[in-house]
Amino acid sequence: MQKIGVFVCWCGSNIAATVDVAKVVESVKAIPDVAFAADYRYMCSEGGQELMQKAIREQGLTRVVVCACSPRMHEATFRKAAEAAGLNPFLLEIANIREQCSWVHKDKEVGTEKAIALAKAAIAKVRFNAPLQAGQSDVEKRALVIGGGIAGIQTALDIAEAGYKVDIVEQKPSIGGRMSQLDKTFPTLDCSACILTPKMVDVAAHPNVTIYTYSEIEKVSGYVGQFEVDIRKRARSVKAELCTGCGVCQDKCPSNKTPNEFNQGLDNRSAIYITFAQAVPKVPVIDRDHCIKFQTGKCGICAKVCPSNAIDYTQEDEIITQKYGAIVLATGFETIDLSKFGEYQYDKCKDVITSLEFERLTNAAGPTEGHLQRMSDGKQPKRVIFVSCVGSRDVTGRGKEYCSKICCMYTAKQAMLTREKYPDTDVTVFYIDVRTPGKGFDEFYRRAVEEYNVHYIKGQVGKILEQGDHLKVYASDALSNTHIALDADMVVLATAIQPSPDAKKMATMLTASIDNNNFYTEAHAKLRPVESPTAGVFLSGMCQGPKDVPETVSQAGAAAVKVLGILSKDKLATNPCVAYCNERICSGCLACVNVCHYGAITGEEKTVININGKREQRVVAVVNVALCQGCGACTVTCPCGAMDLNGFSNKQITAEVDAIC
Amino acid sequence: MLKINKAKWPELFAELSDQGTLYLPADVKDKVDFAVWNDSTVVDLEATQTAKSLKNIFFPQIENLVDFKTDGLKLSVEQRMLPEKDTIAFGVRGCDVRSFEVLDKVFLKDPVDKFYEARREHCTIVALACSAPDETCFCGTFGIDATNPGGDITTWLVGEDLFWQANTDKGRALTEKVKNLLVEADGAEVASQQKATKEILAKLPLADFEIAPKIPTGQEKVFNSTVWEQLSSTCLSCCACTYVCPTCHCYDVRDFEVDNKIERFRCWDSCMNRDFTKMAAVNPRVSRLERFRQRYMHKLVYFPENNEGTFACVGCGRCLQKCPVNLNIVKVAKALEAAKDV
Amino acid sequence: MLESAACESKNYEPLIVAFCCNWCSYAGADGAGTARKGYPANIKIIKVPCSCRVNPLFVLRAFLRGADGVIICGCHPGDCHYTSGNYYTRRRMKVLMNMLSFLGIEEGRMRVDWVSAAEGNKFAEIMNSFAQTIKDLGENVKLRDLRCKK
Amino acid sequence: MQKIAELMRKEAESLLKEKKVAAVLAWQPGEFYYDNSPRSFTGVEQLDELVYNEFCPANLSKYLMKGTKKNENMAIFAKPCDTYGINQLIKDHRVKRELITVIGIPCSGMIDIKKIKAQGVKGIISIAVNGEEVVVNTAYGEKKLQKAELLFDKCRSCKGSDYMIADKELGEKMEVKCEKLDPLAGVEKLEAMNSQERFAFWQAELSKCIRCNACRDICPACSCEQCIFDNQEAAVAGKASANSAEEQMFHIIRAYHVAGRCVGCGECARVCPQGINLSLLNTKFSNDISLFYGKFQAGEDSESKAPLVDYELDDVEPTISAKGVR
Repeated sequence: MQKIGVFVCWCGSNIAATVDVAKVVESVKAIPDVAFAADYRYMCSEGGQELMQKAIREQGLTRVVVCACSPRMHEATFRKAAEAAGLNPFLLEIANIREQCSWVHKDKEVGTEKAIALAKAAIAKVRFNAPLQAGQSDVEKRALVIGGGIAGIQTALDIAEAGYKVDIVEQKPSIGGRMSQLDKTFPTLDCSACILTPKMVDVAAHPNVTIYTYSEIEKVSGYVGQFEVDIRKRARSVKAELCTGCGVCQDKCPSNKTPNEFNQGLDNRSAIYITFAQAVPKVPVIDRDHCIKFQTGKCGICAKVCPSNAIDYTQEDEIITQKYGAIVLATGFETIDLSKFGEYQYDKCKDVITSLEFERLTNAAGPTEGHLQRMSDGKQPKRVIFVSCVGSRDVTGRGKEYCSKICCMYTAKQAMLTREKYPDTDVTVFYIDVRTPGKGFDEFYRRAVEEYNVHYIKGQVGKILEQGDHLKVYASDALSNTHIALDADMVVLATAIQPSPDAKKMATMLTASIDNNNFYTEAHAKLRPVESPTAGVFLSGMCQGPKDVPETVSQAGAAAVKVLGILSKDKLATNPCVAYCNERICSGCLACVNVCHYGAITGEEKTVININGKREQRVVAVVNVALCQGCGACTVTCPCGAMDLNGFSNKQITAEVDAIC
Repeated sequence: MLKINKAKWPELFAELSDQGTLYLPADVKDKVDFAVWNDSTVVDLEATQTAKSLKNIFFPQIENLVDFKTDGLKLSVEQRMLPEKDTIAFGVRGCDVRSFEVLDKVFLKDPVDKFYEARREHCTIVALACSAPDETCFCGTFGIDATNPGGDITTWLVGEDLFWQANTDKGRALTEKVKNLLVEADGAEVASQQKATKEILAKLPLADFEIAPKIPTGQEKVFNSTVWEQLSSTCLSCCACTYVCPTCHCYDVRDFEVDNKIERFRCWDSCMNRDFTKMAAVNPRVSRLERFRQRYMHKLVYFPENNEGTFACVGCGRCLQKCPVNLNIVKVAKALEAAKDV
Repeated sequence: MLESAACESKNYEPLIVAFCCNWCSYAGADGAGTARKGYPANIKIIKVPCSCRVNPLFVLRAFLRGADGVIICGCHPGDCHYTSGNYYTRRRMKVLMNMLSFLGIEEGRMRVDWVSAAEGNKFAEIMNSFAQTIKDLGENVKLRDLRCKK
Repeated sequence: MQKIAELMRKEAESLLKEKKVAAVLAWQPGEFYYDNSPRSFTGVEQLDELVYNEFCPANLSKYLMKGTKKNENMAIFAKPCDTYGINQLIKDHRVKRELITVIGIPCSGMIDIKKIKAQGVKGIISIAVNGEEVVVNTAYGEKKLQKAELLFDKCRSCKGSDYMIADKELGEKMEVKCEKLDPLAGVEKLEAMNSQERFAFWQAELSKCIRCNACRDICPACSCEQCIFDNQEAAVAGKASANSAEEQMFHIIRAYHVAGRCVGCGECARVCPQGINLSLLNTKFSNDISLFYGKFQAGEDSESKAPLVDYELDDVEPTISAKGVR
């Protein structure tokens, strides 16, 4: 007879609001061999853990069930706590009464009933839990950072500085990411390139860092400490080792009508191009879709003009397979597509631009060498209107429900800079709210209003119409509650941001989860904000949620620390939930060998005690626990049930089924 | 002696089933077996034998004995009621009639099995004499007269008429209930049929099959004989023989658990099963040979020894028909007889 | 008996057992929770490391014990955390489902679906549609052990 | 067939004499002409008891396991259909190839005594098979029957006269002369029904089951050290047969366990004392598997991967389709 302790968590009101925790406690108390049951406001808190440990010690509990949030959240926490109290951690089970109960059911009676059922199932299972000892696995002392923006760069640098090898994989031909497109950064107004470029150089020069630009992740397998990744190094058509980055090729390239992504398509680039002046590596790439040589077979000018014969049309994609101990996702963001927002006429009027385009316009390295001018007629605008929350905090379903967080600040910045550079310009900002939490943020905003006389109008722009050589902006003034119409020469839309389109693909590859907006979800929103729920996979920067540069950099550092926590270990405790073979009844048919993806099972001639209690020599299946990953494929292939799985044994699952039904 | 014409049988069966649940041989899914009569039942009194014996009306394949109910930490025990319904077993052949006597020696001996006893008491057996024995029949070996099978009532099927004779008070009581359907008759036709049947029996391959006296008496020798090795070597240790046998009576007691209730039931079991009488470690009879030997030792040696020479076999021949590999008690008995070491 | 179940089925809430793989579908279920996407309460989830851990015995056991529906969720083919687990599930469950239908069990009482960790909404949708299917099918009386009263 | 029996005795004699094998698997006569039973012959002196005629349906392959366990050489006389079982046992590592000698013996179909009885035959004293005619002499007189009408269903859907494995072949190959029976006929008939009808059919069939396990114990694909249904630990044992539920459980799981491993020898149906046509279940699985994953017949070889321990990236999705294909 077991002595089972059951602990029901309120999770504040997260659970308690829809589950009558007291009732759960009371009804599990009535189950034979439940020796102790209690509820607590936050089981994961120190107090909660102490409550459990005290009960284990004083009641001599042999099994523990915690009814709380998802085991993906706190199973480890509770198992550690149980272990500290002298109970084998694997004698503890979680009943998921939050994500799979209180959060999905509204009615308290229903929720309570289900919580009780889930608790009963967990109790039924835990009766058959066996004490397990974790094994060990090796750690590949190398990290992978996916994304070469400021987030990726910072993470990589921190890991490299700590003395570990780290690889960066960047889709674009150069690292640098979004930050390299920005002009100045708030609230200090220092030039983005000036602070980013040195970091780009550092990371490229660092002996511990390998950078794969113009590359993509092809395949990820393995597990924490032992990830195996295939990287597709796309053919650059330029021999990086020979190229000096002189840039002659792109100047001479006859195909120069391709919209320049780096400048948000405000100007064109050649088919062979270096993304931007400070690109790292400063090696051009041939955009084969627009290259005449590749399209027609003729041309080949770049090859002729290249002083160092670096051009190589025959270059092919290359697959690099590398093992990693940990992976950091830093896949960044993009601005949303505005086609659904007809009222702003973004697609129609050249002078309605996004804030990111504005950054390029005002950037000295941009298409206009930093001169603020209209895309329509090149005139310098005299009246500029900024519209914030374009697609952010959107309830119409066309944009994003969330706040993009950075817009208020960069809009203030852009407005301020416009006034500073062109004092004769009239600058207006339409806003829903101005959100300025953050060090020096509100001061910054007030400077824009008070020192630079930027007009802030609380209200939303309803319509923009082209009128002759200028724009008419129809808006509401929420304070005076009037409709107003303003003339403008340029309108800048603070466009909402969203995770880069590859986030979902990556999430699936890494079995990391993402939320409804495709932002990666953290292992715990508060306590593990830079870890994904999948062990060994960490999050850095915008891919986890909107944030500004300093926040990104600090998260990048945090992610690096988490990675170091793994790489600095020589061995990791392995999951002891592996398959085992009951040799007594194993027939040695070895069907299991066929389905084991890890080659963890072999047939061995052994002397075993047969079911009649007699010694006999026969072939039986033997599991190599170091190789076994615990999927359980073998257990189902085994007709006689000789193959079983620690932690998910036939008995345990059957018990759960019986308890539920 | 009484008789009833085929035309009146439906009325007879209807009347009998008013007296109690009426079991009789009927065509069920392309085979003849005992079934509870209703007006759509296709009765078959011609068939020599039913596929299964009738032992399950006294000794069902599964029977709940007691329930345990848990209410939180409280446990309550609920006895299952003893069966009280009257039953009538109609058309039982001589071999099966005898099998009940064999089972009685098991279940009615102290300690008496109340469930069995109740069922037995509430049952009236209407036997049916054999007129067309099959080659697998050897009831004669056990002194059974297939043409005069006994029972509470004995019946003979001659042509269109079913002849009727009550033997016991139970039988007479039941006869009373249906006497308006029965007419007086003399036994002449019956006698001539019996004669004819006996002649057939004499022609059959197993007519003079005897179980050698040295078998029931020579326990030690028989047990240690070397023939078991060869005999058992091809046994599949399935338990088809046991489950079709009218005298096999081993059972297992198990619990069936539903969340707050445990049903304790007994169900047929077979000494051929590997997990039979599973003790602390295993079934003490670990080898197929031991299990195979046990079954026949029981039927041919132990049982007679404890029951004034009565064999636990009635010569119904079902095992001869059903064994997947044609092993059977006749083969065993003959092998033992021929064995030099017995 | 079957008929009676059929007409009862109007106002009954089916009992459904959902086997979810730890890496994708269980996380998907959590996702549904985090996004507060509701589904019927009598869908109870059992966590397994991989859908390939689900033994047909468990499925039948659930039906035997009175479950009205059983659904098995795993990673999308190609995304299995163990690379090949769900491919085996796919074959095993395919033949099992056909066998059940061959035995006259209503088609649709058993379902297999693929839900990734990112598909919280899809998880809720699947559960709701499955619950409806089972509701329409009525109680499971065919596979149920009559001793298991609900 | 007499001739073949002769050849078999000779063969067995030399094998035993030369101590090539410890035992030879064949058949021996029973009480009546028709109830030959398997026998493992261990001595030359026993061989005059070796028979082979139209009443030797039993598939002997499973007895080979005993030899392998004892690490003894064993010889087996195998009809074409039996050889499939031998391959399966080798594939399942239950029989060591190097320990067995397989001698193929031709077969023209086995006679089902039940079919003789079904013709109202009783009190059989002797049976004589003269070519296609079967003369039954009974206590009630003589009866002439046609062999073609008496063959087992499994023989009427014979897979052919080739041996899937054989170290030696005796006699000339024979053909089964009768109106062929499509093994799928029964399955398709059921598939054509609606689910309610199918359920009713199986209820009727499975309710006959008395859980004697004969089907399992004869099956060359059921070779586990301990069947899961005999394992108390597994909590599926269920000897109870309280209602159809446990029979369904047993038969579905058994069919599932032999899915892709069933050699279609039809023994399960032959040995069922209750006359349940169990091969329907196995045929259904085998057929579905062939439909979904490509033609496959277990027992044709002893190496190939069984379909359920294999996969293709583009396998059909698990949705129901009575006929299999989507």
